[in-house]
Amino acid sequence: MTSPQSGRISVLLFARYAELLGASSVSIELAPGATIADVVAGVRALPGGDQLPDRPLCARNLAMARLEEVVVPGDELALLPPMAGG
Amino acid sequence: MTSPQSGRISVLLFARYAELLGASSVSIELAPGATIADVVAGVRALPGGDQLPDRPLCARNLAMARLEEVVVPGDELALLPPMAGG
Amino acid sequence: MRYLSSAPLDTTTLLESIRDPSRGAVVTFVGAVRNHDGGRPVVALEYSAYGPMAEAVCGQIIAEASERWPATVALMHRIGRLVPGDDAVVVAAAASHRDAAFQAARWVIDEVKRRVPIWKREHYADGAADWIIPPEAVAAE
Amino acid sequence: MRYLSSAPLDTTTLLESIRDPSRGAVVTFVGAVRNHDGGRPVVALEYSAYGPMAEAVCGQIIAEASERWPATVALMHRIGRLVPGDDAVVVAAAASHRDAAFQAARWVIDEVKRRVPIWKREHYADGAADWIIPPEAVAAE
Repeated sequence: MTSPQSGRISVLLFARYAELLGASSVSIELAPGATIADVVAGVRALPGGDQLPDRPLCARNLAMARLEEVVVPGDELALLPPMAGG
Repeated sequence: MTSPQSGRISVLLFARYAELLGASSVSIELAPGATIADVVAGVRALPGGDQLPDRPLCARNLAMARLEEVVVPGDELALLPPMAGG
Repeated sequence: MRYLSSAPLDTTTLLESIRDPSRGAVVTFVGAVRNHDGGRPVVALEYSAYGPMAEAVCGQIIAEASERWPATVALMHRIGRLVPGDDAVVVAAAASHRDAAFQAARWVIDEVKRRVPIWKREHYADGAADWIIPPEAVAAE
Repeated sequence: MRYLSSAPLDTTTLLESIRDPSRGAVVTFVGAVRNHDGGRPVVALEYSAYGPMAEAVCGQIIAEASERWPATVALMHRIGRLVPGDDAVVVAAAASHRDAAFQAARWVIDEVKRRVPIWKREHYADGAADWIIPPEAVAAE
């Protein structure tokens, strides 16, 4: 990790997605102006990531977010499998 | 009570109706072929009975009955104020 | 007496009677005595019933609910003098899915109010008392 | 944790938190672990959550329900390994009238299933296990 901390972002993974990537959190390089979709593409490029859907449910700062939204360093991003509570 | 027992019928009264008649049961003369409406008219002729509705809810043998039904000696008749359970 | 009770209603036992690991959805309705009626303070509610008919009609309602929905339904109605906060009626429905449990519970309490010969006299803080006539019944009478 | 619990759900305490003599109608929904899924024997269900977001979304759902209906709503969801018969979720709604209580309880459980980031892994009698994807979610994915 030679890039500054603000140039990377952690992405939380849960349930089946955590199992696919073998991790509950991954770190992704964040280019200036990158969208959530760009971050998802980064996660999908990791080993096991190709089994994630193209457009998974995403949360930013504890609320659902659209893939087109631009990511701000410090955001808490999470990829969410289909909700199955109850 | 000089008439045979089968010539009279007991009518059960509940809640406000029992209060109006001052009794939880009254005995009414039963003419052959009399309908429930005839029995109701008999109850309404008793002291306090004029405050009953013309067409109160009636039960015969634990089930709702229409006023036009003919009463059979031995039937259990009851006049029911509007239901207010729950 | 199976559906009417002069003792406080035991919701826990009622629920245990219908719960089963094969039925994952349980909906319970509890109707309790309110401390007011349209703003007028209520101190007690006195329930009376045409007992044998009330038992018969409750049994019919349970049987009809079982025909309409894949649900197991239980029902208890309290009789006697109750004070605000006391449970007057409990309906519980258990089913494999929540749709059936919600629909059956709602239908049963509606039918209980409409069909079971139970009456109540409301006692107010000022000493007065009135027989309660539900709005639907006023329209019908 | 306010809405999620790793300990068994205490429905009695939850109900006490919303019951009040001014609210006469209380509707409770309990979702329990079933011992089968479409006929296949289930031995356990393992619930996990995105905790902070799940807490936030549950709070939003409760707040939205309070805006939509004159009802007080409470909610608890269990997390961890559950066996058939264990309660996984409890929703309770108290209102002056049963319409609001039924509608609020039904809406809240529907929204919980739709919006709260909770997942479950089903363990079968034969040793296999699957992540559960609700039918609605399959269609959306």
